[in-house]
Amino acid sequence: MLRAGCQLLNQAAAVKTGSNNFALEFVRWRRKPRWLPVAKSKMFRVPERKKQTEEERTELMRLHNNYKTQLRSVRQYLREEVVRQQETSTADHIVLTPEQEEAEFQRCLDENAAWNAKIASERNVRLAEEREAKVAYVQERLEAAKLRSEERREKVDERIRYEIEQAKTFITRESLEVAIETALANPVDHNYAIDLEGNMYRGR
Amino acid sequence: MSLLRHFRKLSVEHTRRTLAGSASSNTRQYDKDPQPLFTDAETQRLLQNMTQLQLDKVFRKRTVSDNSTETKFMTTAQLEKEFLQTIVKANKLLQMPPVVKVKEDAQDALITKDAALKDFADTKYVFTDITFGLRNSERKVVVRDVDGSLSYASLDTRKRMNQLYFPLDGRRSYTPRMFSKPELLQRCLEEHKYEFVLDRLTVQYEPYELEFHQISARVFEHLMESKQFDLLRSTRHFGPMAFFYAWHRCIDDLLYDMIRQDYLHNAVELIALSYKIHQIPVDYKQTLGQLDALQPTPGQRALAELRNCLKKPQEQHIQDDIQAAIGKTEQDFAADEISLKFIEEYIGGEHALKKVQLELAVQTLKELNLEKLQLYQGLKKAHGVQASSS
Amino acid sequence: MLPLARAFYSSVARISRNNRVALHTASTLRCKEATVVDNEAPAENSEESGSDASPPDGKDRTKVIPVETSMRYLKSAAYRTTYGEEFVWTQYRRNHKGMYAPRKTRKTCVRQGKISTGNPCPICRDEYLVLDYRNTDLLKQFISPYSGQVLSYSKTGLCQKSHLRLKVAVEQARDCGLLTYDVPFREYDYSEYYGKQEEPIQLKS
Amino acid sequence: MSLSPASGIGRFYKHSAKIIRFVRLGCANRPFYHIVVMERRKNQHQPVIEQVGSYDPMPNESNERLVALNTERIRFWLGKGAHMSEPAAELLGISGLLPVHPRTYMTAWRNRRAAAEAEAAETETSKVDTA
Repeated sequence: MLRAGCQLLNQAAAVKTGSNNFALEFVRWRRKPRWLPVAKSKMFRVPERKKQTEEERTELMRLHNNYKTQLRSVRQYLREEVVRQQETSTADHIVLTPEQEEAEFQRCLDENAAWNAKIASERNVRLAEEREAKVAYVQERLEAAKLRSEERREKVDERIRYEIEQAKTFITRESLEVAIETALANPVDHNYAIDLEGNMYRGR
Repeated sequence: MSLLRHFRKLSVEHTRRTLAGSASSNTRQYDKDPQPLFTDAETQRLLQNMTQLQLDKVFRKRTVSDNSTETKFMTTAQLEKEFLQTIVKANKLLQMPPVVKVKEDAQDALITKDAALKDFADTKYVFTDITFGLRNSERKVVVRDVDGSLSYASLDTRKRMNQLYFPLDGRRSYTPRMFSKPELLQRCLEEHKYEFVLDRLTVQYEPYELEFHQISARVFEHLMESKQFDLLRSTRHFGPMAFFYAWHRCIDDLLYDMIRQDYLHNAVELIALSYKIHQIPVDYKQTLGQLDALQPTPGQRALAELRNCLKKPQEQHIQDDIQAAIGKTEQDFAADEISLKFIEEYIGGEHALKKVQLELAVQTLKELNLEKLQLYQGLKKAHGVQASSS
Repeated sequence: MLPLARAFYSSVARISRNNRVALHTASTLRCKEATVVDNEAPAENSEESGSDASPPDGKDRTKVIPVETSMRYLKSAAYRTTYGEEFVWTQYRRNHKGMYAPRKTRKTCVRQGKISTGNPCPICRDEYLVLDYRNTDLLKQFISPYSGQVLSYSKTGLCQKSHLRLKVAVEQARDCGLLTYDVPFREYDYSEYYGKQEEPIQLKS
Repeated sequence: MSLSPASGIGRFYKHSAKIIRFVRLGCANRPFYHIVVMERRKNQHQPVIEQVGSYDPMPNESNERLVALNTERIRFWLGKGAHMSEPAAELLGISGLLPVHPRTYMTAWRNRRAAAEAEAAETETSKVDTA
């Protein structure tokens, strides 16, 4: 009977899910899916109700009432216990008294101050060194610049002296007439040739 | 099924009864609580000194699944530190099993009794508290019986539950046949497997159990007959053994062995222990004080031995050589004299039982000592070592 | 493998410690050709005992050998001539194809009361080696001196069945106290037994 | 099937309903239960929040049923407002940690009544036999 039902179910399942997985499942757990109707043999079966006598029912009622009341109070107690535990527990953190906390803070402050002092002294030394180094550098640069400018001035002076020396033979407006006269008086003929021995051959 | 169970229970009870019957008839038991005397600091010191500390024996190679060793390079300072740690470790390994009296099941075990719960189930329920971090002794185990009574579990059940939920390494959930069958135990004893039996006993039983007392008493008594005390020397069981002998006034065999092996200091300590336990008005503290001043404790001796291997051969003084050859120093000779006097006093007293034997042993030892002393002095003179230098 | 051992043992257990058969058994044990031994067996038997009508089958393992005999055998001269000072498994080599032996040894050497293989394992090849918890001399040969555990079958070459029996026997022997082992160290917490906290005992070191 | 560790790997919402209940482990014809805390809506084979005990319903060789309870954690979770399934509540009631559950009383009196009836039937039949 069950097997027949099973086949039926298989078909139904195949239609419904379109896969074979579902069918495999109730090879062991053969159970009726909810969407299938009640089996024919069980159609008119009326489930028997367990009879419960009146006194048993009242007794149970009384017991349950008792139980619930007791459990409620126990729960209340446990809830308070948990809260208490959470407040007083030091399981996951460190608890300190105010004095200890103050002392801890003071210790931290002291330590911080000590660190600061140490670092400050170190820094002062370092800054002084740096300043000195900078001064020395600047000094050096200044010296170098001075030297350089002096050198330049000397060069310029020399040039000027040379130029002045040169300027003596220049033709000025006053000596123009004389120069023309001398030029006219001494014409220069550049129209000549020189052979390998240095003999000059004047033309014209 | 239930029939089988019944049979099994019967057989268990039967073996227990036979063991108890056979053992209790001829073994000595502690008549009152030995704990205050055992935990006393002086007693502990005496017992530890008697146990001695032989590093080779304590750290012998064990056949356990992991017995790997580690090799390291170390500076001398590190090595020194390691030496000290070694001594501490050895002392830990020599921790004596506690001596306590037999514990009975508590009389007021019943917590509540609810008559309305009668027949709520066909078997009883055993509840074990497995809260993390509890010790085995403070863990609560309660039993709800079929008649509805809630009570604390018996010691037997407690042990079973502790072993089930928090197993102790090496302990069996059943009684090993070695302990349940007297003939097997007898065979072990005859093969002189004392240390094995006692080791297994400590693991299998709690010190307050009746079986622990019976079996250990049996081992100690057998040891008294076979006189193989050297097997237990420098193990954790030597202290309880000496304590057992001192308690039951049968130290003579051990004493004889100690004199034979030339452990006079230990012999004095043993006598002192028995005086202390039985409150015999003999002043032993003075002698002990003198001896302690003259001779090092076992820990110091072991440490010296460790350090000795660092010494280079040329560093060895000629006096050390002489001492090594004879095995005794001048202080040892002085200490021997004091202790021999004390021991002879004991032998002369009414507490010694095997006087003739002991006297003979003392006499031979004296002669031997005299010879050694003469040899020592002769050697010293020959090498030109001055007497005052030591 | 040992057709003569039994024929010989029926007599040697009683009297003769160093007769010719014992030596012969020892030599044949090492040679692997069981067939040769089979051929020789009846001849030897007829020579030695003469009274035995049918030659015993060397591969037969249906006869139960008592442990006491085995224990006596392990102490006998015949055992010493056979194995010398070595363990019973040291001379044994497994036969296998290729370079590497299969990871597991064979399941069993004895099928239907007969040795079913040409190279039975060290226990199965000598029927006077009986695995039993009382036979401590034999069991000790299979225990590692370093770790205290039962040696693996890859080392000893025991068949799986013998190995299982070996392990059971060792466990039983330990339970009975016939074999000693290093018991795990148990550290005591004194306060657990003495209630209050004792001051730690000072050790001068 | 791999077991989840006792500390549990189950994920849960802070305010979801938790329940102390059994999880059936063991195999066919050999029940064994873990007592666990898990979200109420979840299936018993899903990861649990925490295991707080175990229960072996089959009597052992000395005819007792063994229960292990981590009382500290049970108290914690009850204080946190966890519910209890009925069998778990019964068990905790029997252990003396909580008040005894009414159902336990009910089984007790039903068992007693059944025993009395069986005995009565026994005497009846014996009477008939002797007569």
